[in-house]
Amino acid sequence: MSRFLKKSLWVFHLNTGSCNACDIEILDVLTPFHDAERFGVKLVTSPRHADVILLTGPITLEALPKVVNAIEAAPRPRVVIALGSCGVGGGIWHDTYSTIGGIKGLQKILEEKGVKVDAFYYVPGCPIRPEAILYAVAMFKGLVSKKVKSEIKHAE
Amino acid sequence: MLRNTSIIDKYVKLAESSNASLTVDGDTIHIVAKPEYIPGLAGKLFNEFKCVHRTCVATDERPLNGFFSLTHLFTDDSNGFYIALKTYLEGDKPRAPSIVDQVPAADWCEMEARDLVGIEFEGRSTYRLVLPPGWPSDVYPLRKDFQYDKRPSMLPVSEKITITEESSTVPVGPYHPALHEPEYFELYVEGEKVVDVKYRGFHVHRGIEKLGESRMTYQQVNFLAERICGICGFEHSTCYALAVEKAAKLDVPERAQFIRSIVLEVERLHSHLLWLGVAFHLVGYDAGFMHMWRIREKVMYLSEYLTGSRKTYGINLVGGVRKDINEEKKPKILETLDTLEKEFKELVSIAISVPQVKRRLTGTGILPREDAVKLGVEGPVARASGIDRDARRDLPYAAYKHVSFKVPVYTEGDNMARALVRVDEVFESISMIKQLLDQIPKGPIRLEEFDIPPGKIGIQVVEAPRGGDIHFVITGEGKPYRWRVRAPTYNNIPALKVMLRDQPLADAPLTIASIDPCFSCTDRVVVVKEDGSVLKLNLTGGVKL
Amino acid sequence: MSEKLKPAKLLVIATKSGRVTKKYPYEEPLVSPDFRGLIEIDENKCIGCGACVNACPPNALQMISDKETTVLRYFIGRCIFCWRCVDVCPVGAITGTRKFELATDDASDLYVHVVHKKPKCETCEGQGGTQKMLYYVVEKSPVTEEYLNECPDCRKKSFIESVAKRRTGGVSE
Amino acid sequence: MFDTILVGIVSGAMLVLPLLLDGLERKVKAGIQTRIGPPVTQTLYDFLKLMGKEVKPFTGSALATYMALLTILLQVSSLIALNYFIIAERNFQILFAGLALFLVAQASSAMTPLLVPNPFSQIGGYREVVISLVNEFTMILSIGAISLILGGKVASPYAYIGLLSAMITLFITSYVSTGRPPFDIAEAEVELASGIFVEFSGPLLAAYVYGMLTRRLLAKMIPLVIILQFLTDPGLITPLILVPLIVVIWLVYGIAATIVGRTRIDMAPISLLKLYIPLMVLSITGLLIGVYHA
Repeated sequence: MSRFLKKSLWVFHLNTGSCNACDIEILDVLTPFHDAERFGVKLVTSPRHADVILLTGPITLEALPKVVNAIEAAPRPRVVIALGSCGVGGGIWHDTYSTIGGIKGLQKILEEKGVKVDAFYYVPGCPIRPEAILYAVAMFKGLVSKKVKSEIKHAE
Repeated sequence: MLRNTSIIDKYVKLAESSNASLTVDGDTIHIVAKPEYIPGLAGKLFNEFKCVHRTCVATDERPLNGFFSLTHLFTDDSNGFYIALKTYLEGDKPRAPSIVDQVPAADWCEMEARDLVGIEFEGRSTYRLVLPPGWPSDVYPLRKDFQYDKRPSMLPVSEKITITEESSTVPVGPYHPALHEPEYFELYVEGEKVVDVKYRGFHVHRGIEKLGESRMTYQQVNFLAERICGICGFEHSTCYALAVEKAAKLDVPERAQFIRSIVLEVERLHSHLLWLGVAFHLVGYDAGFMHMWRIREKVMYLSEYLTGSRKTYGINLVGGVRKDINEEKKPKILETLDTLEKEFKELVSIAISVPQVKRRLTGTGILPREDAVKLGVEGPVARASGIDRDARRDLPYAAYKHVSFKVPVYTEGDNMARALVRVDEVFESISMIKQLLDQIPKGPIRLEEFDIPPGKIGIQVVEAPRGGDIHFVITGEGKPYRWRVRAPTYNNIPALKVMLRDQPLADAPLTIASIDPCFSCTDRVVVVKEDGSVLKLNLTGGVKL
Repeated sequence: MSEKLKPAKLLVIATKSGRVTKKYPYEEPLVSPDFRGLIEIDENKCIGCGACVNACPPNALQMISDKETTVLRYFIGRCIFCWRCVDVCPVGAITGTRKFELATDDASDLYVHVVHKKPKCETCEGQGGTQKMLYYVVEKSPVTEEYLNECPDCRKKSFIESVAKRRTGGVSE
Repeated sequence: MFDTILVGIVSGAMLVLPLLLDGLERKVKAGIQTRIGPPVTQTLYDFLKLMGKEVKPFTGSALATYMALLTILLQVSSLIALNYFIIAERNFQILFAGLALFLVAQASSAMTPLLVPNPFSQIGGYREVVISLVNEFTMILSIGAISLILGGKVASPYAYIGLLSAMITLFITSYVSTGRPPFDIAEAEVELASGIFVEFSGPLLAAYVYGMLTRRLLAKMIPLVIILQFLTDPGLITPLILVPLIVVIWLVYGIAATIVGRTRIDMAPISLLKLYIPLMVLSITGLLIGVYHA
């Protein structure tokens, strides 16, 4: 990834059928209290300009073809951040008939179609706090380290 | 509240005229008639009795009584009645008469019934309204024999939308900066004047109603209802809880109703401030957007302080609430509301004075009063076009009977009127929260022991920031047998065709946003291609104006 | 003229409120004390009863059992932080925290496994529930020792046999 | 010989100026919106990052690249011509050559979006053409009026009124040609999904954005040079005075841009002409009455 991608992150918001709580928090990140622009984050309106794709929602079947087109339209190097419990794990409707249950299903489809994505990030939350997005951006820029670790506990 | 019988006699005479049975249960009148009488009855209810057609519900009641049932829900706002006009249809391929000629607003809910439950409607143009492309045509998800997590084998992965040549087409969506939701409006323009609007595909159909009937229990459906829409989620979960409590006749402690009303009004504050900020952003006035959302951040902190989460509050359960508003929280709430009111008044007066904002909002996206009545639009869109209707006052629920408030009504029906309605409603909500906080009684906040008898019907309308959304619940064993949700944006979208016609293109995103569309509310239905050819819903065809 | 210059009043508001940005992550974020964040499962208290699995709307908490062990798997990615599990846990093993910084670049970080051993059943080698739940039940309800190490089916069979024996004077079918 | 080297150095330094000034403007805008805002070098980082990105080809992308590079070439040469006029020799052919190069660069940058097959880009391009039609002619008219008034002998006070209105028009046209709100309707980010930029990506986008920012620099530099040259003692304008003045004007324009919204294509020409026609009438009458040529 080019060194300057860490300094200037152009973000494209891809709503694949989300309930809007995460989308409003994405807008909230740009507003004065959280101000993502101080990290060089700018919300852009066309996938052509995007470096980071903020994917919210459980990817409904109707939105699937357009999601794949949008990700394909972003120039390389491109990063996809799955936001919220719908994006990361499919949320409450992870197994209904009209969604493919979050980013895992999309990763398989992207591989089949040969659409290469340089990095995937996951930010759980329902909805994700604006600070959680800032934490993911800070992690991508290398300012903070990961706080979540997979644990295996044995009950005695 | 004693219902005076003169009103009920009017309905009784109506029912006898077409030998239908009528039962009154609380504030709900159930009329069961034969299918052939339905159009006549619906026409009388809509035109003579001036009832509002809210939606229609198709249910697969074969496990119960071997029939399909189709229920049209009306509300008589002036007298505070719910009217459920029900009819039974037998056979696996049920046929029902359409009421679109009498009630144009019933167009989309009939098409949803056709696709999800498979009821054929005679006497109208039918098109596929639900289900994503590539869905087999004879599989109906809301039938009881359909397994809720069976996905179609072939996933449509990419499709090119052919842009027709007659007049140049401007695709607005599915990923357009003005709509932060995947919606697809194809605007046919001559120069920069919008000639025709084609609306295709709500992409947020997540199969919520099927999920509510299969995997979820009564208490879990609350959390599902809250996530129908990320902006007015609490309205949906309150509406669901009230509908189930009405069906099971539970008397919820008064303090819980007060807490529900307070959080409902906090959510209205955050939703209206959000919309005003986005409207300023769409007109290019970004400083207004930033300042409006700076003010809104206090409301988000307030809702987190009251309920534990910024947006999906999660304090609503059937039978009450989970989290109490104790005494030492009151000063903080009142102080936040005062600073909010002062700053909001100041900012709105400045923003309205900006020449571009004033010129671009007034006179654009006009919805005349007759179209508004005919299409049955909801909430601020209706109140801006001169219809004085507000479910909080007409069909009081939760603790709204203890509160006095003014319903703002404007008559111009343009974007500025819709903005001013929302501005006035913010001030009303602030005064309402203060009144509720003064009168909140002591006592428990939740019913501990209760049981929900199966087979009961509960209908409830709650006034969301965008309009009245209605929940219809038939109770079942441990989980709802049928749960139907209709959100306000559902009726406001057809009104967009009237508003967008002959408008400059630059205002299209502003007008689309002016109905404050919440597609995730509306999106339990999907408009879809019919075997390849993109169906053209031209202005006259789709909705009879 | 003052109407024309009114938009400039925005500068007055801006200077009055100054820059309100919270320099997160270097400054403490604006989180209220009641915020519902990540939950933590205390493996010593957890008895693997599955009450939380039934109450969890998005199936983030799931029970996976194989030959010897039953694993309570908590997938943080799908959790909606409603804390219903905190309400329904009979032994109070699940506590809520205010953590929300859960970003990660590797999906396997989002899984927490609580492994429970299954009780061995002499007669039919089948297993039901978890060891700790068995001890918990025994503490709470007076059941004689002999039924202790049998799986629910054999326990039912042997219980019916003992009742039949007592009633019919020892005739076993 | 020494002058040409100086011109080269000053022009080279001025090439980086638009990026830094745009960063400064974003910082001031953030201040008005009560937030911290990006570092001043943010636009520079954006530019360098875009250089490292892949270009997504579209039909006509080769021609669009050529047009974008042509625009930058014209603007740089206009910059060099202006610098040469200031530093080396004050001969008016070079000044008006610089002005002509700037106007041609404006035309070529207005043409580029029309080549892109995307409907948003087309509409953005048409809007750009409409605005620059109204705006460029008024700029030329006002420059002509100023030079004619100052060229001849001043007979009566009307000349000064004419001069004043011509100068005001010049500044307003320079504001409008920088494409800032309320006249950023070509790039109307929310309505047309960033209209003219929508299909460009990577280095091509960097080139086109750089062309836009250099146009903002030139649009401020030209009025300053003309007014300082005619009004004050010719020796006054040196780069040391010019650059701070440009920075001040850039910030004033930036603040003005944040407190207004965006106009609409059918309102913009009308409101502009309502402004320009009286001012131009005033300046031309001032020219005819107040000045006579020997």
